[in-house]
Order: sequence, then structure tokens, then C-alpha cells
Amino acid sequence: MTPKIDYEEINKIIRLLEDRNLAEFELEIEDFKIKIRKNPPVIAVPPAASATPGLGGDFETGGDFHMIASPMVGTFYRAPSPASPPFVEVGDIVKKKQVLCIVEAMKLMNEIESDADGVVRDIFVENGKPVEYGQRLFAISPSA
Amino acid sequence: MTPKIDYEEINKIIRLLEDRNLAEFELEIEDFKIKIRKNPPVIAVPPAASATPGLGGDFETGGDFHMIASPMVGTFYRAPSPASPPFVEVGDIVKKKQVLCIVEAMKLMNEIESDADGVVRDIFVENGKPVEYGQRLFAISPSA
Amino acid sequence: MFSKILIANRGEIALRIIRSAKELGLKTVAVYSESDRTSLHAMLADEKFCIGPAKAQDSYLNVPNLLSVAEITKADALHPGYGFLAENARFAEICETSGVAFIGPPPSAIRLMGDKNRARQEMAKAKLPVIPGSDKILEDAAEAKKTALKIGFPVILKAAAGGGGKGMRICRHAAHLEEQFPIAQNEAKNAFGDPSLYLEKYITGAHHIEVQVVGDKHGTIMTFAERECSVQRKYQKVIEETPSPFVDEKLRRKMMKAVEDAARHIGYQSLGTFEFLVDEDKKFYFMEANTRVQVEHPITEMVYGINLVKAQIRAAAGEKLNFPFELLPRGHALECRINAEDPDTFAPSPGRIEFLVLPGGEGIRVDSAAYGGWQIPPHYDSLLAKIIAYAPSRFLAIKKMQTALEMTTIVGIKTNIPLHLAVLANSDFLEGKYDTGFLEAFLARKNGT
Amino acid sequence: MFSKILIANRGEIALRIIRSAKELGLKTVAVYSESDRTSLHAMLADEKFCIGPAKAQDSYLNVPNLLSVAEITKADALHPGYGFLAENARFAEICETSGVAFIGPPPSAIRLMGDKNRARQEMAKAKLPVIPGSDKILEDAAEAKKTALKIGFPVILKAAAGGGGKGMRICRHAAHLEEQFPIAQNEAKNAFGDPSLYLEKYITGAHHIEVQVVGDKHGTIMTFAERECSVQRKYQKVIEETPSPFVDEKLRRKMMKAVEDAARHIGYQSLGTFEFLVDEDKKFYFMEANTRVQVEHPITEMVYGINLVKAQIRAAAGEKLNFPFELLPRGHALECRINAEDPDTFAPSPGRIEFLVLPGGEGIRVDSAAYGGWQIPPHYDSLLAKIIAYAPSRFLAIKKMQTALEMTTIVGIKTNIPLHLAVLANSDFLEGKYDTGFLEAFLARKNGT
Repeated sequence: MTPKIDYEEINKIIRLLEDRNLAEFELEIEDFKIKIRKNPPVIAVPPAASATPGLGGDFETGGDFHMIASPMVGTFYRAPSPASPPFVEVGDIVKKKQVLCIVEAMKLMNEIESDADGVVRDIFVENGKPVEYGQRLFAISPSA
Repeated sequence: MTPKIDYEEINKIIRLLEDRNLAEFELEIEDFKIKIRKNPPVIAVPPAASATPGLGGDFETGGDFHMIASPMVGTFYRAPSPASPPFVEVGDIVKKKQVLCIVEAMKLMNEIESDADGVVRDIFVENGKPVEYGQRLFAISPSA
Repeated sequence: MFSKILIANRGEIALRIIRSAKELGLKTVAVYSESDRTSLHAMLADEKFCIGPAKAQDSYLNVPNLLSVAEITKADALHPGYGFLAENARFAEICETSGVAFIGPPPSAIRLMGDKNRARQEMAKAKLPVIPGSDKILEDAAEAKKTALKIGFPVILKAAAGGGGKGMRICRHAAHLEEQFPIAQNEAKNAFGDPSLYLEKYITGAHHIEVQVVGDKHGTIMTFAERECSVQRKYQKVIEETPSPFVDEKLRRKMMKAVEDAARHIGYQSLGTFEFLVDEDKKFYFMEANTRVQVEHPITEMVYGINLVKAQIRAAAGEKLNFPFELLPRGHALECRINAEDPDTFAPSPGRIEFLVLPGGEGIRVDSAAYGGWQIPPHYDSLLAKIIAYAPSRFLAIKKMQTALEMTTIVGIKTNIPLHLAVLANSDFLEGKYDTGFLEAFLARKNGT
Repeated sequence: MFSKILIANRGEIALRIIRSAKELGLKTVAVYSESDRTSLHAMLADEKFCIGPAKAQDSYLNVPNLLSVAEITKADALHPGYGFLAENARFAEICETSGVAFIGPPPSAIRLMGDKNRARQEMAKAKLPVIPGSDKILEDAAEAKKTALKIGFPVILKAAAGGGGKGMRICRHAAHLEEQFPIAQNEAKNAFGDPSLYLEKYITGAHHIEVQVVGDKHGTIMTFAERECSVQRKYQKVIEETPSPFVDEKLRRKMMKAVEDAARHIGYQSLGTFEFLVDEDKKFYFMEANTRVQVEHPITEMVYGINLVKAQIRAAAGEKLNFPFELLPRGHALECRINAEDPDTFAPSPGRIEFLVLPGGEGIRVDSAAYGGWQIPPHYDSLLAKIIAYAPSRFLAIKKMQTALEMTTIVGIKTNIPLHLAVLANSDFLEGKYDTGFLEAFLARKNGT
């Protein structure tokens, strides 16, 4: 059987490239081979910009992860107090509305809740570190 | 079943490349192979540059024409004197070393010779107009 | 002196403050909205923090996030630039109580000058001539009418809480005033959350002239020769110059002295600008004072050879102002505000700058956060670059500006450069014969209306 | 005045001349080589002509093509910029006989100053102190040795026809001189087609100080406060400043007066620069005069608030020079030459500028023909931009320059900005304690040699 590749199919793949901000796509199955390469962005962004750690922009790291981002600027805490255990660890199952962390801003402790059910797949910020608005804090996958 | 790829289909793909700003497209199915690569985008040249008439740079206008360019800055004359007939007309057969025109520079009349045998296919400059270094003057095709 | 400054602004003014802070040896913290990730101010500061989404209300006006950034980065001072929170007295207070020095005058001075009506009364006490008008908030249209009849038409209605043309209405006669009163009230309410109006005599053929002042915490007050800002469209300045071709040395000295006395009267302690209307007989009337750095401050810097923002920061840090040489203006400076807008319709023209060549060389200063490849976000004001030309004489400065604008190349978006070139070639402008009505009349003629 | 100027140059200086010509209301014609099609000078002139292939010998030095362009475009004057044909007396003569005004001094003045040995003799006649040395071309090594022993070692051999370090050799003792003589002769022959050498006393710990002069055809001669150009590598200037931290008011007046007298002696009628070595005891010796605009002329313009190229064009057109205000320098200006080169190896770094943010704002001037997206051709010199900082004091100007360089962002090629920043942070430089040996010693220390 040969794969059915038609215009619609190719169009879909290209859209995928764009959505996921990929540069190149290559697929080889048996006798079938497809390769698509996107134009590089024209103007190079200066090093200062790309060197920034924890830039909240590139949410897509692949997969179907749901990202929890900081709704404010502040200091990230994984536990309600220094003596307490963390709210969550990687691998924990979490429910919608469950508290994941605290972002301290202007001496106020703001509890950040999960807005989805799922499993904590990644925690991006270290305890006690400052976070920007929109900076990703947790990756959640829909189910175990 | 072989994939249905015909002119219309390829045309569509090329249009897709343009619309989606892709650089390369390769598809191989059984005996069928297609590879399309777009020219890299050039940084937009400001209007001042592109507005220049008679820029000698773009020699390739397609076909197998041989271009005769001006070897100096000066004034282009198609005839040895205002009363004389032009050295050549479009459609004339010319021989290597045959004089095609005069470029006047510093009061000196410089005869410009053909460096190939062939037929005059185009004359790019009007009589009496200034020419730049490298500006194309004639298009010659190898034979009638 | 401070050690680290948070710049609560964006665009060219943020860049301008970063530069001055660096020259003073201070660290800088930029804040930026999600749509300003690739903006130059975010790239060129020592540290940077995203403070919210594109909408200014949620980012550049987001006080908790701004103060969190100050706390996290241990910034000991905050520069508000212009616009956004620059003239918000409450914000200045919050900064001070949070232990972050607000680079501007004390909140009380911001509050006084922010209430345009109170400012007028206070300035009248300081012997600054003010435009005849209602000395208080108008109760209703009837009171407005009574006052207007007393001082004589035309009059102008103004929002007590506002600026920038919002809520302003020129009224030619009593019926007109009654009609416009509720409209202006509504506009004022929508723009500033306060419908309060007052009115003033409207001066025809007036010049918008302003005097720069800088004070410190030791009682020093310095004033600078006037800026002529009469080339305006809808109360938005388009071209500014110094000295004014309209102001003579006698008027200049009188205005500088009057501003010095008024600033001293209120104990002014930062950078500020006193704006006046000057009528055909060279009588000047106080309009309002801005308690912040102004867009057009560079022309004053050019003719004096000084740096006003550095002076502003130093004054805020408690230093006593001093300049290495006597403050005497030399030559002539012009500023053209290059906006990303359609030169005919004035519609904003955001988009990607595909190709950019800004002017340079002798006598040219450029204040801009634009770069080739930049996608201009559509959320903020359209000021793209300030081009400032300096030359020994007005004539030469205008020629220099024309050359600079002709050689500026911006591809990808529309700008108002064609409008600037048209004004610079106008014979009335060249002769220095223009008042605040000039540009609107020029545009009306141009459009054949 | 002229009506149209042909600019026989490229890069930043071509752009700088185009601007000045436009400010004077003149039309401009650019010429460009095939590799300079996308260069800014070709884009921003009123007309442009390709004059040959990349190699300068066949394009920017192609005299028949240059004169053809002048004839075709009816240009009535030609500005040679610096380098290329700027100091070619024969070219200046051909221009004049072709009816095109050469914007520079008369050919005789170019010829006199072009012969470094003749220039020394003539300047000695004008009472300008010259470095002790052979007063004529040296016959052979034996004569060189005799002269050297008379004036004392160390001595420096120089090519009579040349400049820019070619054919120069410092000789510490007699044997060394005998060894170097044929090498220098050979180098001079290869570089200038003329092996003639002369020698001078070599001054250790010397400062390279130069005085700008401008004259007109009516006998006006004006001189300007010195430029300090001692930060050099292989006789190439890297950073220039004015005033010099080494020169005091007494020396300044003496040098300005001496140059004025010398320029008057030869009836100088254009822009020019007299270069001196100044020893530790503040004795100054004439080295050579450049009969053209110099790379570092902007720092003089900054402190005086004038435009030297406009003055040069006006003088060539026969106008009498006058400036709107008294010529008094104010403040301090520095220039850093930003080259497209590896900051460690000094190898040129041509290529495509992927991303470019040049500095701007208060006190910063940029003279550059670079733009984002430009492919720098590898055929010409590596000067990418001149960044000039102006401030009331030397300390502030240095801080401003540091800030400007730190905020300059150039992606795609290497530049010598790191070297500039290292020099600007050096304590000897900051204290103004440097001579012509400074940079080489600094680099040797940096490389641990």
C-alpha cells in the first residue's frame, strides 16, 4: 500500500511546521520520502535576546503538555513555608484548582492553582527564584 | 496506486511554498521524486536602488543570449556620425570583432566590438544616452 | 547616588534613560510587555522582566508587577519616563513608601500640577500670568455660560484631570458652549474618570511656548531658553524648535525669570516644563506644568550642550546640580517627531520594518528604539524616532533637517516624513511665521478643504 | 556656488559629503564599483554611476571614467574625500583643465605637501619647527649613517613619496640603520613606485598632535584647537580626542599660531591638517600636512559646533569663510573608529551584517554607511562606523562613549569594539597619560608578550 499523500495532506504538514515553529521536516517510510524546510527568519535577533533564560515565549517543547505560566511577577515558592514539603513533585497527579506553588509579590503570597487535571511532567523554576509575567512554571500532561 | 501529481498539483505546491514562506520541498514516492527549492529572501533593497534604470547587474533575462556590456562610462552612439546609418540593427548578423557602437568618453570615440558571432536580438540603450560601466548594450544570440 | 534604576517605560524614552543611567555608572532594569519581547529597551538593559500582556493597563500600568520587579532586582530608584505612570502622584507615593526612589518631583508637586485648575490658582499666586477663566470647577453649563460672558468669547473648556487635548472644546458663542459642555464632560469622564471641567479664554493666533526648568533638593532652580511647540495637530506636537523665531530676548528673559520664581514658589525639585500660550502682543499666559521629562527635551540639550535626564537622576539622588560651564544656549535646534502613521490620514501604521536607514553625521541626533527587522507592536503610541538637527542658525538647521529626512529610508511601514518635509518647505514656516493654528490650516489647504 | 558635486569616494565619507552638499542645496552624483551596488552612498545620492569592477584601481581610481561621469552629469565640482585620489596632484590638475572644480587646495599645494621632504623644507622656511634630519633624499646607506650620527640615534627612515607607515623603519644604532636601509628602499619602491628615503630623529614618548586649518581664496586662514591622535597601531589612528589631555593652553596657542603662519606662508586655500610630534617637554615638530578632509575631523566639529566639509566646499566655490559665532571650542569630543576586523588578530572581517543597532541619543554622533542586511565588500578598507561622543568634560565623554559602545549591537561580522572598550577602561588612558607607544604596549601586555 502506498501512503495517500495529496495536496490536503501536505498542507496539513506545513501547518504543523508553522504551529510548532519547526524548521525542517523529513519523513521516510518504505518507498515514501518527504522533506520540507522552512525559510529561516530573515533578521537575526541579537545575542542579548536569545541569551535570556526562562523567556516565556517558547511554550512548545513538543508533546501535548499543558503549560502553567506565572500570572504575575514575583518570587516562586514550591512550598507554603520553608519547613513544609512542596505542594507537588514531578509525577504527581493534580486536579484542577489544586495549588501548585506560591508566587510572592509585594509581600503577598499568591497561590497558583492548576487549571487542568493531569500529571506534573516538569517544574521549570527553582524554589526561591524570581519569575516574570508569563514565565512557564509547570508542564502538565492530560493523564497518567 | 501512484500518487496523483500533475502540473496543477505542482503548481499548487509551489504556491504553498510561497504562501507559507518555505525554503525547500522534497517528495519521493516510488519512482517519483520532486524537489523544489526557493531562492532565499534577500533583505529588501530600498526603493532608491531598485528604481535605477539600466542597472547592469541583472544580465540573465532568460534564453541563451550573450550580452555585450559597456567597458567604460560614456555616451552611447549607434552610428559613427549623426548622418550615418547605425552600425547594427536588431536582426542583423554580426561577426566577432565587428563594431557595434561607439561609447564616447573624454572626447574620445571608443568603438565597441562584438566578442561573438551571432544575431543582434536586442539593443538596450537609446542613441545619445549615457551608459555606466558594465551596463548591457546588446543581446546577441549564437545563430540565426 | 542610586545603584540600580528600574525604567518603567518603553520605546525611545526607555532607551534614552538606560543610556543616561549607564553613563552615571548605574545598573538598569527594563520591564516589557509580552508584545515588547523584541523591543530594543528590553534587549539593551542589564536586566529585564516581562510584566504583563500587550495591553498597557495590564503591563506598563501594572503597579504591583512593577514594584515586584523593583523588589526582586533590588532597584533603588524608578524612572517613569513620560506617559504611563509618569504623572501619577499615587504611584509616586507607593514607590516612596516601598523604598524605591521615584525619579521626579515629590508626589505633592505632581498632584498640584496634575489638577490643572488648582495649578492655575497656585501659579497665579506665584505671580505667573494665567489665562482669564473660571477659577474653579464649573458646576454646570449655566455657570460656564456666565463665566464665559464675563471674560468674553471664544473660550475653551478643559478637563480638570486631563491633558493631551482630551475633553477640550473651543466655544465661539453661548449656544455653542451649552451644546459642547456635556460632550466635553463625557469625554473627560471617559478619559480620566473625572468629568470636572473648567474654562479659559481662548487665545487666537497664540504660540505654544514652554520653559524647561530643573531643580534640586538644595533649592537650586535653573531655567532654560524657550521651546517653540506651535506646530501641532489636535494638540499633538509635531515639530519643536529652540529658540523660537517669535520670542525676542526681552520676552525670553521675562519668561525665564517668571518660571524661576514660580518653580521657587512651590519648591520644585526635579525636571519640569512650564507651558504657556503667548499672544500676538507677546503677552504670555501659564497653561500647565508637566512634572516629567518631555518628548522634546533634546532640542534644549543640543543648544546648551547638556544632558537633562542625567541632571534629573542626579537631583532625585539628592545631588546638588552643577554644570561644567555657564549655561548659555548656542545655535539652533529642531526636532521632528517621526511617527509610524499614514502621512495623509494620520492612521497608525504598525508593521514590520523591513529596511531601515536612520540619518546621522554632523549636527544630527536620533532618539529611537527602532531597528531593521523590528515588528512594531500596534498597542502603543506611534512615535518611531525623534530626529534632531542642530546648526549655528535656524536656516542651516532647517536645511540640515531636510537633508536628514530625505536620506532617512524606512521600508515596510508608513511614516509622517512626507508631512514633515512639506512643512519644512512651507514659506511661512521658513520665515518663522506660524502659530498654533498653522498646521491645521496647512493641512486644510493641502487637502483642499 | 556649484550646482552639482560628483563624490569620487565611497563609504562613510561619501555619505558625509553627500549630506553636506545637500545641505548647501547642491545636487549630488555618486560613483560606485560593481561590488558597491548596494552600498549606501550609491543609494542616497541624486544620481549614481557604476564606474568599474570591484578593484579600486579600475573603479575609484579610474580617472577617465570619473571624468566621463562628471561630463555626462554636468557636475561642476568633484569632492575626492580621503584616500583614493584625494592627494593626487595630477588628478586635481586634470579636473581643473576639464572644467570640474577640484574640492581641495590648488594642485601645487597638494604636490608640495605630497613630497614629504620638500614639505619639511618649505615648512622650516615658514618657521615651523621640523624634526632634525636629512634635508634631502639620501643617496645611500652611507650618507644615511653620516646624517644619523650627526643628529643622534634613534632615527627613523621614511619614504619621500609615501605615508601611512609604508617604508618607515626605526633604527636604534648604525649597524641597524645599514641593515634596514635597503629594506625600507624596497618597501617604498613597491608601495609608491619611488625608493627615495629621508631620515629624521626618532622621538620616543611622542604625542601625535594635529591642527586643523581651513583657508579660502580671499586669504582667510582659520585654525582650530588640536586633535590628540596618539592611540595608534602601526601608524593607524584608532581613537582621537579633542582637546588633548596632554596639551596646555600655552602650547595650544603656540601651535595654532605656528600653523596659521605656515598656512599663510604657502597661501593655503582649503581644508587641511598639520600633523606634529610633540615630545615630553612639549616641544613640537612638524611631520606632514594632509591636504584633504581627515577621518577624525568630526571631533573638531563637535566642540566648535561647525561643519568643516561645508566650509571646504564653500571655500572651493570661492566664497569667503565666515561662521555665525566666534570660534571657541566647548566641551570634549572623542572618536572611536569601528572597524570590521577581528579585535585580537586585526584581520579584516567582511561579511553580511545580519543585525545592526548603532548608538544614538544625547551627545552621540555616528558617521557610517553600514545598514542591517548589508554585505560588506572585502575590497576596501575596514572602517565600518565612526562613533563620536561629546560631553562637557573628558570624563563624561569617555563614560558616554563606553555606554554607546556597550549598546552598539552588530551581528554577522567581527568588530574592534572589544578593543575600544578595553582601551577606554585602561587607567592610563582614563588619566590621559598616553603617547604614541601606548596602544602597541597595551596590546603586547594584553597578549602577554
